[in-house]
Amino acid sequence: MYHIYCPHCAEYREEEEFHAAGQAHLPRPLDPDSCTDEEWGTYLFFRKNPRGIHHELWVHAAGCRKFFNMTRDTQTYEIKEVYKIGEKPSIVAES
Amino acid sequence: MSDNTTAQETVTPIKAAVMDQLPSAAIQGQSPLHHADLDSLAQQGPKTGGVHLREHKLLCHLTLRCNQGDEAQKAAVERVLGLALPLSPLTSVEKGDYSIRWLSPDEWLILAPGLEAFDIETKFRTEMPGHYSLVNSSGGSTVLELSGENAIDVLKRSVSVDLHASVFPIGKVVSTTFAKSTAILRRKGDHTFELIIRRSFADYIWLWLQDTSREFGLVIDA
Amino acid sequence: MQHYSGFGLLKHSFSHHENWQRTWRNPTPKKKYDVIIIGGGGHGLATAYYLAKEHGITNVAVIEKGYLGGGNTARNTTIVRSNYLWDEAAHLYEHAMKLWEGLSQDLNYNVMFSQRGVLNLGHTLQDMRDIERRVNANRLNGIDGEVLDPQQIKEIVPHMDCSQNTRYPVMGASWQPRGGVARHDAVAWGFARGADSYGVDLIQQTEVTDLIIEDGTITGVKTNRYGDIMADRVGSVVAGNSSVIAKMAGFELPLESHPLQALVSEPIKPILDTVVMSNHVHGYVSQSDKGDLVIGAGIDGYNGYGQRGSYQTIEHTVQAIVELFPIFSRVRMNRQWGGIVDTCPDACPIISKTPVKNLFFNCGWGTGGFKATPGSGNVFAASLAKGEMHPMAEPFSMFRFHNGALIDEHGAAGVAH
Amino acid sequence: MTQKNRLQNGGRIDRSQSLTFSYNGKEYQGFKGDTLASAMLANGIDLVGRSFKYSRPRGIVAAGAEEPNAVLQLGATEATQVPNVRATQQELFNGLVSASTNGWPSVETDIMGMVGKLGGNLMPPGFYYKTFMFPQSLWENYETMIRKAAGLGRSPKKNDPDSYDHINHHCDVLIVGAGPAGLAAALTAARSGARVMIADEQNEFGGCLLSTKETLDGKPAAEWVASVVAELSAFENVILLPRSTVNGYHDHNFVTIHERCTDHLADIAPALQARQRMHKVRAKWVVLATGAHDRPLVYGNNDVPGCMVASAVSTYINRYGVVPGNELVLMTTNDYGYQAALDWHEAGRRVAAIVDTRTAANGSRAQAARAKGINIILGSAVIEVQGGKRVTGVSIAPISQDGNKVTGAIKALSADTVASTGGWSPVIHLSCHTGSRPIWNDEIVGFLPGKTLQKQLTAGGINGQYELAAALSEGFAAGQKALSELGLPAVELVLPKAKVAVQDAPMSLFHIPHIKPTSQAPKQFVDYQNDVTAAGIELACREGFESIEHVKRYTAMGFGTDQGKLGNINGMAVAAKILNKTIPETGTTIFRPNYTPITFGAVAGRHRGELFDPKRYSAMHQWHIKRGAKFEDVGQWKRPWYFPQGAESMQDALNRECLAVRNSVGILDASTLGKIDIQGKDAREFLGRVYTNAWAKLAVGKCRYGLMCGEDGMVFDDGVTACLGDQHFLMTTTTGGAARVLEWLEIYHQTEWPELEVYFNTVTDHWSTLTVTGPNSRKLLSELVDYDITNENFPYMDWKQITVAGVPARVFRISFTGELSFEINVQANYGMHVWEKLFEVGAKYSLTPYGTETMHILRAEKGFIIAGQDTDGSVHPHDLGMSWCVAAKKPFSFIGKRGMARQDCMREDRKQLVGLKTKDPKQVIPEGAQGVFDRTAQIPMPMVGHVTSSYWSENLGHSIAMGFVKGGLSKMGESVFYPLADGSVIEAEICSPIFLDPKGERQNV
Repeated sequence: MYHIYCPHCAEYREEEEFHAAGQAHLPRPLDPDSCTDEEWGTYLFFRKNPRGIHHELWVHAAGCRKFFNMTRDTQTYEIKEVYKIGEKPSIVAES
Repeated sequence: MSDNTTAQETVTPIKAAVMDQLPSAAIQGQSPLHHADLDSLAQQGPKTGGVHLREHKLLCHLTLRCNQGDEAQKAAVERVLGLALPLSPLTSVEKGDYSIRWLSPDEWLILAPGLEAFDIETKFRTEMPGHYSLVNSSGGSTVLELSGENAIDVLKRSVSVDLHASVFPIGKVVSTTFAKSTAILRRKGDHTFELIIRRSFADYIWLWLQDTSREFGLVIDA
Repeated sequence: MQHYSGFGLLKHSFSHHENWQRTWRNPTPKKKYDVIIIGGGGHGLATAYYLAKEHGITNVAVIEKGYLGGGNTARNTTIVRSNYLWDEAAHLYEHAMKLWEGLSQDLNYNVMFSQRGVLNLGHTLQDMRDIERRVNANRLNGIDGEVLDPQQIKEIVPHMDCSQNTRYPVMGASWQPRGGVARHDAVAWGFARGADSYGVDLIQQTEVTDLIIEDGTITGVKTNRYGDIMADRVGSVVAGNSSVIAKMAGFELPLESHPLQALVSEPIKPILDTVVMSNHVHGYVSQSDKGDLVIGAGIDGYNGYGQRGSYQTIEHTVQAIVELFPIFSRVRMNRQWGGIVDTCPDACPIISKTPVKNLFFNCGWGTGGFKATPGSGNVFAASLAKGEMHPMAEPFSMFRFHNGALIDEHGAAGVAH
Repeated sequence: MTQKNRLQNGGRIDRSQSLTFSYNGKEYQGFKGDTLASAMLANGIDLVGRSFKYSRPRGIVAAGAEEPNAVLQLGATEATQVPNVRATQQELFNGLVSASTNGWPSVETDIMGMVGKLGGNLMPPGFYYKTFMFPQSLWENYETMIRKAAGLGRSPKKNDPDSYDHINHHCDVLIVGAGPAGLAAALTAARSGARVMIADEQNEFGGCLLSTKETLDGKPAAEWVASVVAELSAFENVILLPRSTVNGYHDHNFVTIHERCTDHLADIAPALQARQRMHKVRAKWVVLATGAHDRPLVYGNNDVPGCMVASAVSTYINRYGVVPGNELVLMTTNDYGYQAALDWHEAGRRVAAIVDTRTAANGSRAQAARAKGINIILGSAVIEVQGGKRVTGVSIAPISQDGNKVTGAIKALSADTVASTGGWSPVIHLSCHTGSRPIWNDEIVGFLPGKTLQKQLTAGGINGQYELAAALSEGFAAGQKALSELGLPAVELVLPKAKVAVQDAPMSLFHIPHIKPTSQAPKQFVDYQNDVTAAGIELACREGFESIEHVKRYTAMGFGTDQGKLGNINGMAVAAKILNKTIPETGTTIFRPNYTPITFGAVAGRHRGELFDPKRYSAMHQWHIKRGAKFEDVGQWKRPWYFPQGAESMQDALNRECLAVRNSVGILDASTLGKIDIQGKDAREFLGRVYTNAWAKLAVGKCRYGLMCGEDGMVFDDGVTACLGDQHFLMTTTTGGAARVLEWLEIYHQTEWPELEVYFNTVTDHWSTLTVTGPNSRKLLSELVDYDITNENFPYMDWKQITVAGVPARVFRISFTGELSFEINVQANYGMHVWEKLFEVGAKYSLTPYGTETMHILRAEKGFIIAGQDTDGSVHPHDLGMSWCVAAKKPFSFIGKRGMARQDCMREDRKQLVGLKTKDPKQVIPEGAQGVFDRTAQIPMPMVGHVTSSYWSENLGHSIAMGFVKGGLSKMGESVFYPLADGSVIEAEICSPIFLDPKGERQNV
């Protein structure tokens, strides 16, 4: 069970207060109407789903209700960092 | 009222609808735990036990959303409430019957005497500049006070946050899961905690508190 | 292949069981195969078996990074049913069900397929509408099933709490008598033994480290133990690791890999003779022939390749089981574990060509993989043999996520299985 | 009944407190401080069960969590039955009732035993897979037999009378195991002021020190234990948990501890007390001081009662004052083993021989044995034992030093007890739980904890440090290490002095050779509980199951309730030998939670029955109960479903409620609808982006219905939103969708459009919503309001702030029934007051309360959809015939617009929602029925869509339904057929879903 540091509440809380909301840094296309079906389908469904370093969106649902980003190793479950919406990760997968 | 609504059709529409939601004192409100009849439990129930429970009902609950970086807004809050907005996470301020709890970087919960909601809201609407929201949630929640030497034992069975005095000092406030519901939890004393719970979950939490405190003995305080 | 039978056992008992043949060889791979299957789980081994048996393609290698059947095949709760809502899924799973029904004899390996029936409970009015909808669809698709009321359920599961005093009383259930459970390891071993007997090379403890792709066409794979192995066609059947293989091929999939946890009780005497599943209270349970209660529930919400999940998921699952079966409160939980399930947005699999020529993917089974094993292998084998997708696989193309032709089984598979 | 194996004195039992217990119906005596196992041994009980496959007689082998055989059924009543209790871990209490689990008719005379003897040879590992296949039809019968034979104890058939508790903890250091290492670590951390927890599975702290004769500072070790426990108990920040098993070690140093609070008192917990408690601990650092298990050797007939692990013999003698036999043969590969023989000798019973597999033994303990004149046979092993229900003798033979063959003549010795040890296996289970793979170590001949990401330290036996002095100093070091990591001050700790024994190197030996090949030798058991033999493992390997995981799965080794604590390493050794590999080459054995099994009740805790999930109530709930409402579960809410009167049937009640609304006036508690307060200058813009229809021009004082879609264009929620102020809106959502919609708004605001100035807050619980509807609703309401509510002054789709029954209210003139309606919103504290007032004045209009079912019927008569019932995540607004609710021209590409324009969403033949009128007006199509165009088609029949909503309409005098039909919107007037389960077919005509008042005049008066 994860122990997650909420960057807004500035302390660790138990996983039960949070839930994951999928891959981070997936901006909505600015002009959806000009997207092809393939482009839109890719935005909707296709994901990196990496084994290893992953950037994902979490929300402190039972706490401050704020969304934030997390860099996490999906193999070891190690949380490398959390950072606020709009910020960039400092740890990225080498590939 | 009718003038108010006809006014709505005129050129300068009001930004937000402020409403005095309270009837005359002749009409008695019913708190979320009305059906539990805590008052008679307080009279007939046990007088000693490790856990004491008291409901502070029918208070004024206001949820304020604004920009903690906006000096003008912070000043306005102080003018209205005589209290400075607590800016550091998980803190609260209290003066007399007025208190403010930090809920998130742009959200605070204000508690005040039950009859003052409309006055405070009106003051805010005249004093507060810029982008903000103020929502009356008085009917949606109630305040429970848990005290006694075993209060913390009941809480350790209900919430997963660390309640040790070294990390949960008096005045600290957290929004967290409470059993399978949620609550806003604040420490008021070494052995005294305050729970703010949602109306629709009140009966569940009441059952839960009875169950978890059974082994310590539950005393209802009037 | 040495024939298995009770008589064989007797015969071998006189020679102290010293002369049993190997179940499969342990070959060194050739330089080139007609077909390479990446992944030696149930689906991959079934694919190899049917390639050889039904299409005469025996120059096949199955490359497994661990040991055969060591992934989700070894980690699931072995439920088999075919009562899916939408035609495409129902036909695929029913195709699998028909193969299950003769599998032990076909493989001459007892996979202990036990058609003890599967109950899907309903606890709300909407549950019951969905159940009626699904059972009606099943009936018109030729799949067995009926809707039961609490009294009828009680007769099948006398020890379940069907009273009105529970938080979410049981209002009814769908019942598929032909559903049941099977011995998961035996399925992998049976297919492996069968494939091996046709000459398929099963290469264990060998990881595919990259794909060899020349101008958009795959020609082989790189491995950590045997270097490059070439092939005309490659099928990826690696479940939770599909996105990793896809990355090697240079594309993404509409998949997310989640931990799916399961647990077993200590072995107890027979107490539960069928499979009980509840989407609403979120848990399902059956009793293995060894006597363990085999229990599972929903996936963990985050992506995970760690083959373990979070404790609160176990907690909620056990609460659901104790709610349905208060008598199990004093029974003890022995072990828990986790698998890696690759979930699709529409809770249906991907059996598909890919942007890379001659590279085929079979993945996205989410929590519904085990029950489909023979059917999945069967249609994937046909597709690999012809280079064209089997008609039953057509609707499961990965490109449905572009044009929007999804097959939304969430209603039918909201909870694991 | 005398306790023939009980010593006159010694041990930690209280001879003044005699306890009575029963085993298989017979009464026995034991003492306070006994385990059930020690009491059984004291009474000379050899037989504790029959093995499940070969049905061989089995006795107690060990003294703790590793015991594979003594697995009993406990419980005096049906409701308090507990299956599979390990007798070695169950404290004895007065009146304890126990029974063995297998064996028929009894464990003593067991018919299956014969089958086992005869049929055993027919049941090699994997035999199921090779048979029971023919004829196919008989499998079910075979399976019934197999199932009967399997399983150990039985589940109770009555509900558990006990309660279970959960408690959360946070600490600086959690120490697992209160042996010498653990106690030293705890004391170190505690003295520095750290928040410390220490848990141990046994009833008292001390670990191995409870069963040893060793001394510390020249005093009995137990005295040091007592002093440490006393000091620890005095610290405010220290929590001591005896009888508490750390069963699971999870990610980020989350640890679960299973405490057995009352299992030692009775089989039902005393009043007000929880039977068991789960401690859920988040520890900054974890110190594993879990010690090691003695590993028995694998030899012929090593399962005959009387065969034990060596350290267990010492434990029974020293801790319980019980000598489990008269004549001992000890077989050992190491110096530690000698202790059992020394203790046995000291207890005054005969040691027939110490059989040491090594050619020389000159360590301190060996010397001590020689000094006592004990017969030591070197370079030899016990290759097989004789006996049925108890050991009667042993065969000893010299063996080669590679341990692979017998090299000389067999010597027979008489004995009733054989203790064996192949050395210690560190208890590394917990360190494996988070995925860390253990590492083989040749020196200690065992696995050590591997690398881990957890903040984990290890000390003592788990590290292969078996000497007392070493364990103590490692515990101290672990404590200091934790302190420095935590930034806490280091402390002084004077460790007590322990004797240091001179050690000879142990021999690496697991499987004792026999003169016959393994396949023909007497059964040599590796995993007792699952009847896995060395021959079975060799067979598995020969058959190609070469990975240790394959071997385990094929033979079931390690899958028992003991999870192979004694057997796994021996099994790996047997496999390694036949595969010519080293043990690590066969793989590592990964342990998963639980360390030992824990009850489901404990895991569930208090979250059962009425606390399984919250029941959410509205402010008028008590009224609904008094009025005899039947309730429907909607999400967590309990909503009135309908209000039956007297003996009225459900349909009669619904007919009455429906007529009342259409003909006079009814009232619905709509408080459960989600309500979201939206403020800010961009609120309007935001609504335009998340709803499919237009919001730019909605005036203050007006309401509008909106549809919400996902980015895929599929409908997921709907509701009415009112414009309260130019920058202030109140959004309503479905009851089930409230939380999801709020999070939906937040995620878009926080991650996509933070520049928009808008705030969202839930007010669902703040407002009570009372829907008064029907032709008489205005008459009724006007008696209670301070405002002219005529149509002119308060038109349809307006809202007004007025007072109702003296309570300020926001009243919305919106209608979900198609009738003249007023939705009254008042602060929930006053909901009940207004509700009751409405009934006071409503009597003359026979105001009728109605529930969700009548609401569903009334809206269906009007063709209004219910998101979740008439939608399923795969339909977009056009499928619902609601294109009128999609403003394609909005400047911003609202959520869902692009999705619903994908190729597949534009198909002509998509399933579309239409009305359905049955040819026979009295027939009601069952909801969920699947339609076909060709009723004569063969199965599989091409289905064209299902019925989503279907009711009897008393108002219309015929049935009404809505459902999906392929291309339905362009098939008005055509027929669809619904073949039902009973073989009948219902024919229905495709029509508009609006069955009543198509022009919408009734709601607009």
